[in-house]
Amino acid sequence: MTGDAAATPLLSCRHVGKSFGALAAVRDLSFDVGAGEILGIGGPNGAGKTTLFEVISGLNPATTGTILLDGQAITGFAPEQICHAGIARTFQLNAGFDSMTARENVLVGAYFGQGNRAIPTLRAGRAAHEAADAALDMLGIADRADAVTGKLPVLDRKLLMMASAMATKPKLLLMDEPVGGLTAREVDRVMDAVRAIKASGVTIILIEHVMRFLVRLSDRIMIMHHGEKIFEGLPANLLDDRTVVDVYLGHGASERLRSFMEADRG
Amino acid sequence: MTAIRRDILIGLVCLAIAIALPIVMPGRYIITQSTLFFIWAIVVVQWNLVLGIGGIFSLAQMALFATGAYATAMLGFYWKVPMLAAIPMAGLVTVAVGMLIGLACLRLRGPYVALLTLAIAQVMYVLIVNDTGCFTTTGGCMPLFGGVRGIGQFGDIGLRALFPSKWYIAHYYVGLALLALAVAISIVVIRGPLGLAFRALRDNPGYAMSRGISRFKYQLWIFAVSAFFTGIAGGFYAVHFRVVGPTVFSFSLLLFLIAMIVIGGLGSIWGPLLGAAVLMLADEGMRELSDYRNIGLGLLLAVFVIAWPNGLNGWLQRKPAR
Amino acid sequence: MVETALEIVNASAGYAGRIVLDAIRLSAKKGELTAIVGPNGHGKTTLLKAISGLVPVTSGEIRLGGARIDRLRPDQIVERGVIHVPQGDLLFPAMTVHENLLMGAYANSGGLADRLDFVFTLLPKLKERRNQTAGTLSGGERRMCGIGRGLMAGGEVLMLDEPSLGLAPIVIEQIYEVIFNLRREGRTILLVEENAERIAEHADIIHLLDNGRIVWSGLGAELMARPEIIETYLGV
Amino acid sequence: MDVLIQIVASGLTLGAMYAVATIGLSLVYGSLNMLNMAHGAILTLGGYICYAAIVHAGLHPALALPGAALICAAVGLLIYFSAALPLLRAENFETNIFIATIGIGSVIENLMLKGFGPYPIPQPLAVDGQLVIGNVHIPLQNVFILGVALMLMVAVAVLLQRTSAGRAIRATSMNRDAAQLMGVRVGRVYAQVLALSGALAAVSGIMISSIATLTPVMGGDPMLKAFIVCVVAGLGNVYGAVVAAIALGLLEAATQYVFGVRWSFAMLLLLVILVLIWRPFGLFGKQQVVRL
Repeated sequence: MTGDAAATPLLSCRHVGKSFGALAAVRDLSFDVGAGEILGIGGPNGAGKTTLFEVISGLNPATTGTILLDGQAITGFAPEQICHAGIARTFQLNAGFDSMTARENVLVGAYFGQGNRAIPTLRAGRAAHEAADAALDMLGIADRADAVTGKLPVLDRKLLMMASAMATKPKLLLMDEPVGGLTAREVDRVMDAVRAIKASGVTIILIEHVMRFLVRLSDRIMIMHHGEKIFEGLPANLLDDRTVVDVYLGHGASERLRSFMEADRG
Repeated sequence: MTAIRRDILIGLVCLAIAIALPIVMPGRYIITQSTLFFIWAIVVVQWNLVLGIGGIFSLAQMALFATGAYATAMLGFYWKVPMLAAIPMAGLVTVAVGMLIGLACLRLRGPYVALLTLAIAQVMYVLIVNDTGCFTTTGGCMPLFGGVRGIGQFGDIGLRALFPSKWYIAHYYVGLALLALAVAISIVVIRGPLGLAFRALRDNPGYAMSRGISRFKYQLWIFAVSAFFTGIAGGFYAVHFRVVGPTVFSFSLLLFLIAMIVIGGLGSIWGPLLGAAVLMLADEGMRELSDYRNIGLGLLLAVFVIAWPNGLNGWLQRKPAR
Repeated sequence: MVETALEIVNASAGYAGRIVLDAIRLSAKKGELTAIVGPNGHGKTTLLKAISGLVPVTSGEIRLGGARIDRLRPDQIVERGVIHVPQGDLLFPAMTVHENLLMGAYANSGGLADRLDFVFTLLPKLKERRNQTAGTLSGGERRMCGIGRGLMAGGEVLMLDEPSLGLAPIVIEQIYEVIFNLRREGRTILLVEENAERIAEHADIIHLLDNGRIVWSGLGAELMARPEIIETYLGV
Repeated sequence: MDVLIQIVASGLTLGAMYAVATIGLSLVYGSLNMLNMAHGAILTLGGYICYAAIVHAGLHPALALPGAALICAAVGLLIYFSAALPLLRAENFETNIFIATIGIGSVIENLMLKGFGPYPIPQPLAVDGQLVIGNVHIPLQNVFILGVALMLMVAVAVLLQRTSAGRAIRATSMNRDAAQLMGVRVGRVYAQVLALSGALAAVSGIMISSIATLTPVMGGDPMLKAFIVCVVAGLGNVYGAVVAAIALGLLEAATQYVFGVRWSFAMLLLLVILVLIWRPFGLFGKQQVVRL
């Protein structure tokens, strides 16, 4: 499943750019993601990674370029249309509907996320409830279903965000720093969750600072800097790239990452 | 599900009491005041959907009420449409007007919505009052919208003819039925998926949209639903009083109704109803002090928002639970 | 023995019933660079906000030169000389660089000209841009302006919240050069940073903050020699 | 040509009065996110106090005007301490303060109704005489209003741009937390802004009543227009508000001449709706909260 994508990539970004006034947050970025793949995106803060997600998920439309999902243009779609087209997203900040229970959070995704509803029904219906419960089960937080979201600990909130994304039955999941602020043990838990999501056939793009997490999970890695792509390739080739080492990782971090990756392999 | 069952139970108990009232207390004054209460209650229950649930800071609700009333009167006066058909038609006219207002202001942020809707209502008022040209001269000069004096003689729903001495009791039950329907709709909206969508939008708009909720579409929906019932209430108001004038636009009426919602509890199912009842009773009590009515009303409104922002409903909810 | 400037004694703080800081105890010595490191979302920013009065301290004490400041308003704390340069700089975007710097001296406008000179000497870029609106500066310039604005207040203690956040590595180096220079001049600095490696060499002491508690304190070299701590708390 | 001079003269007078009424509203919204619905009532109050000071207390008009401004500034302070301050500590400030000030405005308005009765009273503060340009006679009163308004606008601009207190007001409106970290006592800034807004409202109330008449409900119309001006300019944008106020004043004078008085308000509103559909954050407003 690694390397070259299939004939039509699931997601294809062509010369995508986003500027805020004079500041270009993303410049002329092109890349593909094949079905079933995990693409990891790294880079310093402010490199345009989150902005790229905002652009793809429609919250902040692109200023230039085209985005294709399954060969269909989705550029300029509203966030809800992007969601209905099959792209779900998690957020860097632990977003949640804080006044609702965990189950209601996921129900929102299950009921509104799977397709456009011209007229909302009087009740959510069994199908939506079942999809919500299934998503909670998948992320292993079914026992938290009745807890109020605002009071959940950080890890559960992150998992809940993934569950509500999965409840929309996406083809592609965008994850923005899924392990930011977690301890090592919690990171492992999220890693298992990501693998389970991949196993269910969902394609994933993830942004992460924690390189250990990124190299372990990603089939391919893209490094962004100043809104541009400075590297795209297999994790194994990352440390051989001069630009990445010089501009992003620095030598100390590169060495530690190399020993970590060797230990992982051996 | 328990919340819905509780709401239905409360609703049925209230309904039973209201049905029995004319039998226990058949006095004409009480019955007609109760009918007026039903009309205002419909308006505040539906306004609450827009304001408290939809989070749309619209002050156009009285303009919509007026639209319903005027549409009913004009359909009867100019085209001789029977009132039983005119009222639902007026409801649809109100939906159309409501959608226009909605399209103009729903993309704006909260305070902009409030100002724009207030201005729209004001302009409708000014245009009606300042119009002095004669549109028709049958039975004297009358402007298109009736001008300052308003429109009368547009027909009746027939209950006055059917029950010549007890027609006001019949109107009471019509008002009650309409209110019951309005409350039922409000329960369905608040407890159903629409309510879920609006809670999500309030908690975190960006997140809600990326989970597939179209803010604009659902806001327009709730605006339309609420406009329909408010228009119907306006139509019933017209036939009940047999005249429609520009007083329905008055600021003190707007103040009176918004105070009902705030004092009862914005965003709750029973709060606005409670608020309407309390304020109608208080108004009754202050009848002698009518000079001070608006001072008291304004003071009440300010004090409640500052000291008890969740209204009477919030105060009641806090007592038993937690 | 170096004199203590800022002292935090068993201070707890939080928002709306959620405790973010749990009985924190640490101190910043005069003329030293005290660093606080730890994962995101574990209370580093809240600690600085609690010191500067933006987040109420629920129990414990914060002292400046021995006098309690934890019950004071933010403006009173600034007046006593605790200057907080917030995360993401929070400039006044529609004001010019010059006006932003003047705002920095709002609470303490004595010797304004000298301080302006000092800031312009330290950060010459700001002098070039002094009449430009702050909203139009680049990321690095904004951060410089934020630090310059903090320096305009004079003050006893300078608190910097992740000054490297969102910057390109090369710019981060420049920013830290400025900070380390200030340390050499004898400023008391309390610095929050996610990346321990960047400050390990220059910090006089490092505190590791995790889940609202100080879990480790020591020298930078000691921390760098403890890969298990780095892996558990700080990632790679 | 004469018509044009007439329209420009009365339009500028209208615009100047709206601008003075609007600056206060806009400052308050800019720094506190507060739509002060009692503004119209304060404006009326200023008119009545000036009237009462001259007619009943026999004060010289030169004292009555600043006196009224001072009292209305105190009313602004009162609103800050009784409503804004407690509400700032709770959630939904923007909605709650809106409703609370509707209530407060109604109280003030009805107190005036009680005290002065519902009938129109002429404002004694008036300047006699006329200015003649060509064939057009412009009352000196209008010239006087224009002068006072210009003076006030310059004073406010100098205050905001050149003084430390003004910078603190602007800083607070741009970023409350950052302003606090500079040592700005934001509570004091809020109080100052509300007091200033009250004083400006009083002056505009006196101006408006001097060319029309005093009634307890006279404040509603200029307040709504001031709001429209704010909305067109972008809420909280003070300088944009001044420009928009004068433009709307001219427009109103022109529509009154061309279509008649009763259409002017509807025309204004139509314009606002079009502006808001075209630019939902106003002409000079920005989507991100960059104000002033």
